[in-house]
Amino acid sequence: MVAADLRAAATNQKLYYMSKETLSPNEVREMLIAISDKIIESEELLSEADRRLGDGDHGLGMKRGFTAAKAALKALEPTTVGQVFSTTGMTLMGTMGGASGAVMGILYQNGGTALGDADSLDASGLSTFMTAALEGVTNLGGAKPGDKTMVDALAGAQEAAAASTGLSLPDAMKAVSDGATAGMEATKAMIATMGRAKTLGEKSIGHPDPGAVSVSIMFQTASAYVG
Amino acid sequence: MVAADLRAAATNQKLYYMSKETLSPNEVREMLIAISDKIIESEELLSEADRRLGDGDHGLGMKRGFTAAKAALKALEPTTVGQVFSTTGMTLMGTMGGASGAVMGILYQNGGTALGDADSLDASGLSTFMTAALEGVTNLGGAKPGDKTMVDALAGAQEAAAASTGLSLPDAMKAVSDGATAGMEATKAMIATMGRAKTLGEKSIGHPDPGAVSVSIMFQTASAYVG
Amino acid sequence: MKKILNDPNDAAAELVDGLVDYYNGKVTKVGPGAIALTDIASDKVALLVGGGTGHEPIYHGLIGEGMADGAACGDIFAAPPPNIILEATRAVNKGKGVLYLYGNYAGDVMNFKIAAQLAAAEGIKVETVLIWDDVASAQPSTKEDRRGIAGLIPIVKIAGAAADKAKDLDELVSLVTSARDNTRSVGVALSPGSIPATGKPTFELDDDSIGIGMGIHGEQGVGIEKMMPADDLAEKLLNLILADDLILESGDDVLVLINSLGSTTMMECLIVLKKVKALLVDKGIKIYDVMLGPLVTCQEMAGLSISLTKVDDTLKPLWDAPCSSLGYTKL
Amino acid sequence: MKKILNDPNDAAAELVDGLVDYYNGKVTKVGPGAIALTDIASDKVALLVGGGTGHEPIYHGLIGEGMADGAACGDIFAAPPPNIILEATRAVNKGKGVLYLYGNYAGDVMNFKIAAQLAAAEGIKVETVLIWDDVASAQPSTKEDRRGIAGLIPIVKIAGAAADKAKDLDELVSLVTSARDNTRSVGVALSPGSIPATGKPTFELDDDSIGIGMGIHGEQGVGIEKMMPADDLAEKLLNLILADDLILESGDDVLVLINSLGSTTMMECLIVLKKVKALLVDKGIKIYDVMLGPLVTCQEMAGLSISLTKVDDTLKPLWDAPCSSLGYTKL
Ligand SMILES: Nc1ncnc2c1ncn2[C@@H]1O[C@H](COP(=O)(O)OP(=O)(O)O)[C@@H](O)[C@H]1O
Ligand SMILES: Nc1ncnc2c1ncn2[C@@H]1O[C@H](COP(=O)(O)OP(=O)(O)O)[C@@H](O)[C@H]1O
Ligand SMILES: [Mg+2]
Ligand SMILES: [Mg+2]
Ligand SMILES: [Mg+2]
Ligand SMILES: [Mg+2]
Repeated sequence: MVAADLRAAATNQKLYYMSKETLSPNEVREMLIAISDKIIESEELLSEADRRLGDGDHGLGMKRGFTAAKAALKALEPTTVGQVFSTTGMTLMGTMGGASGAVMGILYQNGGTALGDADSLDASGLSTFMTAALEGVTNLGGAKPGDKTMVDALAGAQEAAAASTGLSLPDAMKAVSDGATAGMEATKAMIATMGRAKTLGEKSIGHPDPGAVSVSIMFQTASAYVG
Repeated sequence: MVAADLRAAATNQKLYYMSKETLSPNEVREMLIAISDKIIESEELLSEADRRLGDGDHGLGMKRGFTAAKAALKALEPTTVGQVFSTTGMTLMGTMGGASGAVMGILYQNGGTALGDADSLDASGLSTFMTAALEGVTNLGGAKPGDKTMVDALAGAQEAAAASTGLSLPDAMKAVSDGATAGMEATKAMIATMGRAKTLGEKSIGHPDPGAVSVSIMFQTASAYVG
Repeated sequence: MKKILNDPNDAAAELVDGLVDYYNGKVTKVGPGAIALTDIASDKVALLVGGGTGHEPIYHGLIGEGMADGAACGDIFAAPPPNIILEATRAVNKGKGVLYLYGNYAGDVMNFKIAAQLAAAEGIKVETVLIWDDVASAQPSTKEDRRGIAGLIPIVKIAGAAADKAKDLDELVSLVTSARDNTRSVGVALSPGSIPATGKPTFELDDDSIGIGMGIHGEQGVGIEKMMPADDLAEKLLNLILADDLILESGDDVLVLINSLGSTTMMECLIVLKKVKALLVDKGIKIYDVMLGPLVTCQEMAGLSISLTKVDDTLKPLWDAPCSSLGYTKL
Repeated sequence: MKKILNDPNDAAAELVDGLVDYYNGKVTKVGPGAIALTDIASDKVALLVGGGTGHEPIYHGLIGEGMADGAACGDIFAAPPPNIILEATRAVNKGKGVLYLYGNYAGDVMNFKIAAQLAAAEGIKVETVLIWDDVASAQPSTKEDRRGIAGLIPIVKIAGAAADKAKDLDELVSLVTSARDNTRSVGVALSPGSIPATGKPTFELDDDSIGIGMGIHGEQGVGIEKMMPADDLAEKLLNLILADDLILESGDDVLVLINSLGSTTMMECLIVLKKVKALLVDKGIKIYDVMLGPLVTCQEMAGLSISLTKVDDTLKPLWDAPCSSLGYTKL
């Protein structure tokens, strides 16, 4: 615990702003704490997006989940990378509820499990994570790209990750972030066929899917973290 | 019916605007139809008065009652004066409900019954009517002058009638109308101790009692009718 | 204000017809505004309730098995006229007399009084118990000035059971009087309902203000205060009841009613119940049963009330008896 | 928007505690968000309902004698997470398996699906029937895309009775599927409720507009129209149900539910019932029983829905069985 805290303090002072070729389990933990903070801070924006297409609570659920996840991550002394992602997933799954609780939970849980006992994360690990995460979400909810859900952002992220296994982690993560954001942007033009927005039909055009906005924010924050 | 209609037509053309020393049963009928019209027309004003002190429905109840009374009066071929008042009272009582249905009903019913089988109304009959009307209302509801109810207007009218038995009917009715209006005006300064307004306490000061406003309107209209 | 109505002036008449439809054969309309159970046991003392419409499910939604035998319905917010009460009286009377049970408002008192005289003239025995449970509307020393509010729910429920077992009208009066005398309520208003015929609000209240002890038509209560957290509000209301002259001690049993005045949600009622229960448990007062929801309303008015009925060995079995009605059903 | 709350973020948790207080010993809390009947018969097939809170009295107010055995409660408007569902599953399972019965929303489907997998891994037999009664939300050919709305009231009532008599989970699934397949609903939205944590409206609608077929969270329906008289609205809604693929003919028996979405008054529901009854009578369709009031709500949302359940000789005795719960009680 003391060692971890010292490491964290050092990271906060300096390493945080430097590019990282691989991430240690603890760095993954810090990255997910940064993601948690960003999501918590985005509550209003996410709820507002959901007010347009759903029931207006997406930000509230995400905030609830990532507040709990942050607490769980703070208490964690991780030995594997997968452990950090799985803890995040389990916590989101157990505290959020709603559609996003299930999909965000599965995203991190499945992704984390796929990393086995790897003790660092590199571009190839990132691709493994993304592929399993996408598979978990589509198996659970049945949404395909084009249905105007977070799957569009996730699939964008996954494709980018698969194409970036030869790159440095910062470059791969930047590609993943861009892929997620492009996927999110693409949802604006789509007609929803899944989730609460599906009955809106053509009225759903013009607004991004709230879950996709969350995915885009998560990977943008990750990319900023790895530098 | 034909005779009555002819008389009514004549009255409408000319006699309506002339002072009347006594009223025939049919003229009392016309007077009460004029009162009905005036009350129906005052719906908003009366409801608004009740919104300040009660539940905002006084005008609605009065309109409901006098719409029915007007219909009953139109169908009536009266042989006594009392019959006209009693029909009005019975109809109000049977169609209005609420506090005002009971008190307005009793007012006309008791007043009418006291007139026995008189076939015309003069200043002394008016006093008989008012005394019985006031007695009926106070026996039923227990309100005394000063309690901020329609009894204040009614008592004002009754006192004026008792002091006017030696006057012409138009002068007596003018005195009754003024007495009713003064009684209504006096309610503005009172604290309610009866009806829905009683729990308002000091907050009831400044507003006239809605039932008293109705009483004042009724006798003003009667006074205008007798000329 | 959008409301689902036809001609707003017909609202009261149409809702009474709809009520008869709701009861699906169990209730019959008698004249323009009275309803009565279709089958009333031939030898029972009858229980008649009544009042203005617009406060559904009361009063007329409280008729049914183990509840009232009939109801006299007035127009929106207006006590029923005497002739409607008289028709209801005739319909429910089985020769053993009729108990009139209704809220203490001037209009109701006067109209029921006239009806009782007319019924007596026809040889029907009538007695009256007035419901005056609202502790915020007058001092304990002048209880007969108090309004009837949500406490009528447990009182009518107990009266319904009592009417099924009372041997005569006097026994019924005494049982119902006991239920009434053991019931205390107090409410809080958050925002008004609207009058169907005019669409206007029934009263006014600032955006951040609440009326402690305000009546269901906006009648003055203890005072206007700023909005406060649910727990503080629950405690403030409960204390008004506990400070009244009904003695509640450790070991006593009470029925608790958290009543929504209309648009206040069950969520809010449940949150208030949680606090009320905690406070009662602290004092050793035992909750015998709980009622919760929109039972005494004033259109879409927001706010709620708390009622307590202290139940002893006489009232408990009356409470326990099953009953069925639109407003309250107990297995 | 004034609401009687403490910390709005605690609203869901506090209302679940209040619900347990309401049941006054008959219901026990299991973990943070699951509740179950304290005494469940040792050999019965279990019925579990669940969903987001904020729609009281559903879903968790439907547990009780002759109703559901347990409920999994999520946060406000959020399906419960799998672990809460799993805890509820364990609490109600008596070895004969558990039926999950809930509304067809993506969040509920996914969370219950994960819970069912976890339960299966523990050796608990789980089956699921989804409620998809809202005819305005998809064509009959894609019924599995339809939302669950107020029709869940008669369905859960029948399911509760069925769970008491079914010899095994398969029989329960088949009875409940029949109740579900014979139920159709459609609603109209007049104005939104508000989200407790933000005070913001759940959707937007012009002052003179109504959303025909709109869902309880503001989900799109058949279309936005101008406000219209109650009779026209009742006929329009009923016709949407009658035009659907459930065949209703002269001589058929139906249960009718007029559900208020929150602040819509019983007066309005009764006026709509009057018209619905007249239209059904015209077609020779017989009303077997009526439910009416705020049963499936979305905070203080205004609007109502009509549901019909066609009942045959299998479903009628299940409907007739007594039941008791916060949301619906039948003598
Ligand atoms: N079947 C699905 N597959 C993947 N994601 C989904 C699915 N259904 C809904 N979602 C995601 O969930 C988001 C809504 O989350 P949230 O508002 O928290 O839940 P709820 O719809 O239960 O209120 C949507 O924006 C969408 O991205
Ligand atoms: N006890 C009483 N005696 C005489 N008049 C009364 C009494 N109580 C109320 N009123 C009259 O009734 C009026 C209110 O009538 P209305 O609004 O129609 O009835 P409600 O109070 O039932 O809504 C009051 O303004 C007052 O004049
Ligand atoms: Mg949402
Ligand atoms: Mg009034
Ligand atoms: Mg009134
Ligand atoms: Mg939600």
